[in-house]
Amino acid sequence: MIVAGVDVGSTATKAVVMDENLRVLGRGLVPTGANVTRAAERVFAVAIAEAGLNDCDVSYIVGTGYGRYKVSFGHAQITEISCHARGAAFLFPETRTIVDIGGQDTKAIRIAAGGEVLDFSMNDKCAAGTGRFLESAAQVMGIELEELGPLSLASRLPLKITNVCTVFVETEIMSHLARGKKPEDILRGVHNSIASRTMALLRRVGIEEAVTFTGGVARNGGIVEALEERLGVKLRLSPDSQFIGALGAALFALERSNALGTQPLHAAEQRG
Amino acid sequence: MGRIVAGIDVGSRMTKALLLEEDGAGTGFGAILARASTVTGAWFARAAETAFAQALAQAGLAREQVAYVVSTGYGRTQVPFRDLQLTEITSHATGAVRLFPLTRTVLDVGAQNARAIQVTEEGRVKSFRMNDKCASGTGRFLERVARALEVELDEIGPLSLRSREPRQISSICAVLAESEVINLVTQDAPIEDILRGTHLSISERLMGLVRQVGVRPEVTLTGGVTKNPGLVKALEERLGLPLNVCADSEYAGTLGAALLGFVRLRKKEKETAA
Amino acid sequence: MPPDFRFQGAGRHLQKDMLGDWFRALEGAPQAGEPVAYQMIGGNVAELLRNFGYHLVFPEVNALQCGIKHASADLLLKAEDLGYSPDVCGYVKNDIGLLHSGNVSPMGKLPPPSLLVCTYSGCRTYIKWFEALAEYYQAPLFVLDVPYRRVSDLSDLAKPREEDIAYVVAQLEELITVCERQTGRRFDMDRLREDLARSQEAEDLWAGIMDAARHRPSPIDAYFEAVFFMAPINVLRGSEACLRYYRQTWAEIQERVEFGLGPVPEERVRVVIEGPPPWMRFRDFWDMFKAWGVVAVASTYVHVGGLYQAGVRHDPLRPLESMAEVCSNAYCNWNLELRAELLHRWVRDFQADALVIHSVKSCRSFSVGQADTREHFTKDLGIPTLFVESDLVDGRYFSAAQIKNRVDAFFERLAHKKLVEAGGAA
Amino acid sequence: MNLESIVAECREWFADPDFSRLRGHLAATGEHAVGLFPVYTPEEIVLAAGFLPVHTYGGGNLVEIDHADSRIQSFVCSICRSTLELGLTARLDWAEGFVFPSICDVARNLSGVWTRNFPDRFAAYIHFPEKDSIPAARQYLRTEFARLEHILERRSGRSIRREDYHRAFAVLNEQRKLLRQLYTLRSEQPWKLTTLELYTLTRAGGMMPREQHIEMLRLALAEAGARVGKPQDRIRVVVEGSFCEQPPLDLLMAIEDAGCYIVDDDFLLGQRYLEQDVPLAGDPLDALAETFLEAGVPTATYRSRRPRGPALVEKARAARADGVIFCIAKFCEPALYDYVLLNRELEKAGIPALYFEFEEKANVFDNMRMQVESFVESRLLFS
Ligand SMILES: Nc1ncnc2c1ncn2[C@@H]1O[C@H](COP(=O)(O)OP(=O)(O)O)[C@@H](O)[C@H]1O
Ligand SMILES: Nc1ncnc2c1ncn2[C@@H]1O[C@H](COP(=O)(O)OP(=O)(O)O)[C@@H](O)[C@H]1O
Ligand code: SF4
Ligand code: SF4
Ligand code: SF4
Repeated sequence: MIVAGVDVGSTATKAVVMDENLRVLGRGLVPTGANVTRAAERVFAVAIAEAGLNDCDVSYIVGTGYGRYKVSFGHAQITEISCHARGAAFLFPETRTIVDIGGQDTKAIRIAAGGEVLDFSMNDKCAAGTGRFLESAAQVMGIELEELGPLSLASRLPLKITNVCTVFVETEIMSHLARGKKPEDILRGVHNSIASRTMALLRRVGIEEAVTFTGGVARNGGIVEALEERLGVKLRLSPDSQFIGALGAALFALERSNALGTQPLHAAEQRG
Repeated sequence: MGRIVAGIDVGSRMTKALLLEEDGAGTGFGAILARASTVTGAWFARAAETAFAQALAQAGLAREQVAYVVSTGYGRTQVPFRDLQLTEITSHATGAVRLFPLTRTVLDVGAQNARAIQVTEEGRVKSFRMNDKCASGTGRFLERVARALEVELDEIGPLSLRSREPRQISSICAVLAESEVINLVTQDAPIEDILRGTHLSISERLMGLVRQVGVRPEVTLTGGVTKNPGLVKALEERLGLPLNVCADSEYAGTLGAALLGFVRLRKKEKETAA
Repeated sequence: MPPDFRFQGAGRHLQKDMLGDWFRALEGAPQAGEPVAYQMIGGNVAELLRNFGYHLVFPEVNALQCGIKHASADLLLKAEDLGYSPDVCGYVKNDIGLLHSGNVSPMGKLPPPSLLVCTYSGCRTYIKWFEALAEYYQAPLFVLDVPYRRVSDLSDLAKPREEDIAYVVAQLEELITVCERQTGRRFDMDRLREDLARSQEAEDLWAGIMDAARHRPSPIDAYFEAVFFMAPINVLRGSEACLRYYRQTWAEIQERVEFGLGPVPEERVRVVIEGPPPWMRFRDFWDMFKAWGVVAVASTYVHVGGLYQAGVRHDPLRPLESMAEVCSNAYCNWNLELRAELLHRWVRDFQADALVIHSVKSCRSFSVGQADTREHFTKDLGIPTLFVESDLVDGRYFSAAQIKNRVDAFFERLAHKKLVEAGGAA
Repeated sequence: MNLESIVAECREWFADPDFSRLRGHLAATGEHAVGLFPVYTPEEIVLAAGFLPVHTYGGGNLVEIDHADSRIQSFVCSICRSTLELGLTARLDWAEGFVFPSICDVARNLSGVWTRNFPDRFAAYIHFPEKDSIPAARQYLRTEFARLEHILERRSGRSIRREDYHRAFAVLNEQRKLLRQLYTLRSEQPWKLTTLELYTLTRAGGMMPREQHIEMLRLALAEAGARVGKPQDRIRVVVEGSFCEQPPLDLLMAIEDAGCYIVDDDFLLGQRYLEQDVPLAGDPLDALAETFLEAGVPTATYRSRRPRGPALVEKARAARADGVIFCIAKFCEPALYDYVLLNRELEKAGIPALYFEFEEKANVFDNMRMQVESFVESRLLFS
């Protein structure tokens, strides 16, 4: 049996196609853009193509993410909270706390063993401390997203960024640049500032080990390091961090379609 | 010719300079000799220098002919040639009252900051509130939406006035509003309706600020957004009151700074005379 | 063919009439030259004030009504214009806003007070609120100072300390003198006893109605529905009409039990709910729970006036003492230890699957400590707990998407667990 | 010792979230301490019981909130959260127990959070009568005090005698007298004693052994009185609204640096709550209850016979203040309500006022400084 999870995020739309043996057969990632329904369709097409399958091979699809109700071909919708929890608990069963930083929102989720959501908090309505904040910084400084993290890690004397608002920070960055401050020191300051905001969210739910980092921003090594510094623990990280929501959705799809859910679904057992 | 005082308002986006001349009797204040503005950029001191030089050139004056320089605004502490610095609250209030003597409430909206100020009948600052941490409800919000829609800043106001069915923007965030605006564009919403919605939603936010100090007529708007008729209209509708706006409203801060420069100058002279 | 129900819906009409009568009388009070007393719901002393012919106004009820009728938003802004911070209780701002816009509540025009009686048994905010009213109306303010309930002995939750009761009784006696002086009427002990006897009976019925939630499926939603049952016991207590209302409602509930009727078509999850409702989005909020087949089998909010379901009663044989006991046992006058114990007992006795905490920004009296209580329930007691935040009247704090996310994520998981457990058993 | 070193010494006592000075003292003397939440906690009884009464005022901007955020919602004042954080991170484990006053809904409920989280320490809650007009109120407060007495006695294993009370009253009366003198000095010659210095001197007195503090105060008074200096062109202000959660020290400095002399304030009221001495005659608890009800400073968290509006106007006039700065802890509900009524009263009296909110954990004050500057400008430039 083949199932799929489609995660329609505010910035990027992701899909994972999986079989009943919990093997990921295909994945897709496209920018969400303005037409959400289209994005969902496209990403699904990408993922099944990668899996070498057809639409009709997929028996159950779960939509998640802020645009989950726009996944017109989905069989069920599940919140991204549950899906990130499910996906993180699958990859790292010891996970108790999840940080998810996406394009426009940041979430902290505390879970029990097995992925049950105990609490979460999220910042919405404000671009401070989100992926968007980083994109803005990259734009002002004229560098690529991928370079942000590595560059920030080269800093020796991080600057303190005093504003939190993305708009104010742009001005602040410009005036630092004008004063001849090193880009890496500014960037490190920016990364530190996001990490502090994220910590505040994490504290709101209470931090318990192990902590798993999900979402697109987990690809940014600068944030990873800044967060680890503050947490004092290593973060669980997957190269597929951006797909964890979609992965969780696919896992739910599998359990639903089996309507069994009795099989313990853990990566560890899959590997063993 | 009377003495000349310069007011320099280093804003987060625009730096403005103005030269004011004392009238013959030495009691009131004479004419505005020059006004100049330049983009602030990252170097406050340089922007102040540029604006000041432009104003001097315009009036055909030399620097030595200026008796006193007062700086105000976001970068006021970084104007090396100032004699006095004042906060933008004080200077905008004073400037607004000078432009419109019956002013009781001043709303100053700049690029990053918005301030609501209540003034007394004598033109003193009575109380005020300002946004501090968030750029929702500021000029920058408009700038970003203009950019997202690829419309020039000075066109957004007039365009918005053509709207018939405003499309409200639900996001309060200047940054996240961009994606919302783009979304609306793909839903084929007319640009003027989106712009009108944007202006209305900013006005809403500004009203929250004004309410905190209390609305007392007359209400005077100052700052760069006075060049935007769309915002003026939207604000007037929300307020239910007409707003005082004139060509010099953008220079209210510099004017106020210069006026208070005279006050200070005279006080100092009196002290040395005594 | 569905049976012909005799009682369903009758209570609602009755209540509407009763409240209508109450407000008509209120509107007429100034002209009739009759005195008016303002009071809080928490620990109110309605019977005592009626003894002197006072008409009663409850500012909290007006705020609540504005919330439900979507009239709060402008009133809150009005109060903020006057200098009240966005961060203070929305009920207060709603009321102050109302005051400054002619004082016409959705139920009718409110007469000015002759006397302000502030029972300090819900929150400290009550006092600040009444101080503002006193300043505005220049009316005399009587604070009935009710000590916060603490406990050393959990065997009888509703039993205050003797000193507390003595102190409140002394103040009730003082209040009697104040009323006598203001109205020129003599205090009538016999009448008080009669009223208290009716109160007692109504309280018995009310407690019985709430306890009916023990049935499966529960015949009532002890939160979303019960908030509409609670008006008479708080504002018309002691009257004949109040008693009639609860007799009627009792019959209604009996009928539901008989026919297996419940508030949702299929009861899937039973919860205990702590905290006040978001009045301005009441329907939306309820719908989020209904969608998952959730029924509240007990709730704390309906006991802000007095914890009759926990055994507190007015008693004609001990008039002032029993009144003091009721004052002390308004839910918000209980400390956290008592509150947590009560919640725990309810979860157990009503066989609830989970605890739901709705934390409102307005009300520190409810909300400070709720997150700690959540910690206690999930960690120490192993009871799943949903925590959502918004407000009672301030729509700006109701983020529908956020709350729905939270509710869905929680019940999604509970439902999934049940599904998995059922699958495992099969 | 000169004034600077006295102040530096005092600062060490409280500007340390680990309470090292206090711990050192307790270890060296074998004394035990009891924590007091602001504002109205009767330190007299604690001292008489042989404990060191320690006023705690949250964590300021020195503590990272790691645990308390998940227990206390974001719309609650910071002092509540940081105090809980200190507790949860074992930084208050020097305290045998804590005393919570009935100042607000937050403090009421915090006492319950405390009980649950620290079961081996006592959490005493004191209900202050909201009326001072009837004998029953005095009687009730006496009972509350007696209950605290009982808790303390049980904890220490010895009963409090009359002489213990009288000694405690005398010491604290003396301490408060000296603090009043310092306040008078600052009000009359503010250039001789900065608010930061006065604040530091006062605050340490809520923690250290009282006799030691009294000695330091005497020295400080003499030193400050002897300072030379001349008044600057500043305005005189009364700061109001920070009676419980305390403003960051840098904020106090910013207010003065922006061109003000703070000539009266309501900081640290817990230690300066009584305006009169507690009499040494008669039954000690009667005397104490009587003084609390009769001579307590009116604030937003306690109804007293004296209406607060006129009291503030009187205070501003007595201090010859040019204006009042409301410096209110964000989310402090009682203070926020009071502001409306107080401001109206000031308006009637023609006293200008400035309003802003702070959070104890803040460390950037540019904006507030800017506001104070504007306030100062509007007074200085136009006169
Ligand atoms: N290669 C990369 N390096 C660093 N950051 C990245 C990279 N790719 C994406 N991101 C970050 O991830 C964010 C999008 O994350 P995602 O979880 O997909 O968001 P959402 O689900 O909200 O759409 C972008 O805003 C960006 O900051
Ligand atoms: N030509 C224009 N037409 C319309 N709006 C303008 C124009 N120029 C500036 N603005 C508005 O004024 C704002 C800048 O105002 P200003 O008072 O100069 O800011 P600041 O003092 O903070 O630099 C801009 O963000 C923009 O919204
Ligand atoms: S404008 Fe700035 S502070 Fe305001 S919501 Fe957006 S990012 Fe946040
Ligand atoms: S604080 Fe709570 S109990 Fe008090 S008035 Fe407000 S809502 Fe009611
Ligand atoms: S700061 Fe205000 S709200 Fe907070 S505990 Fe103190 S008095 Fe209560």
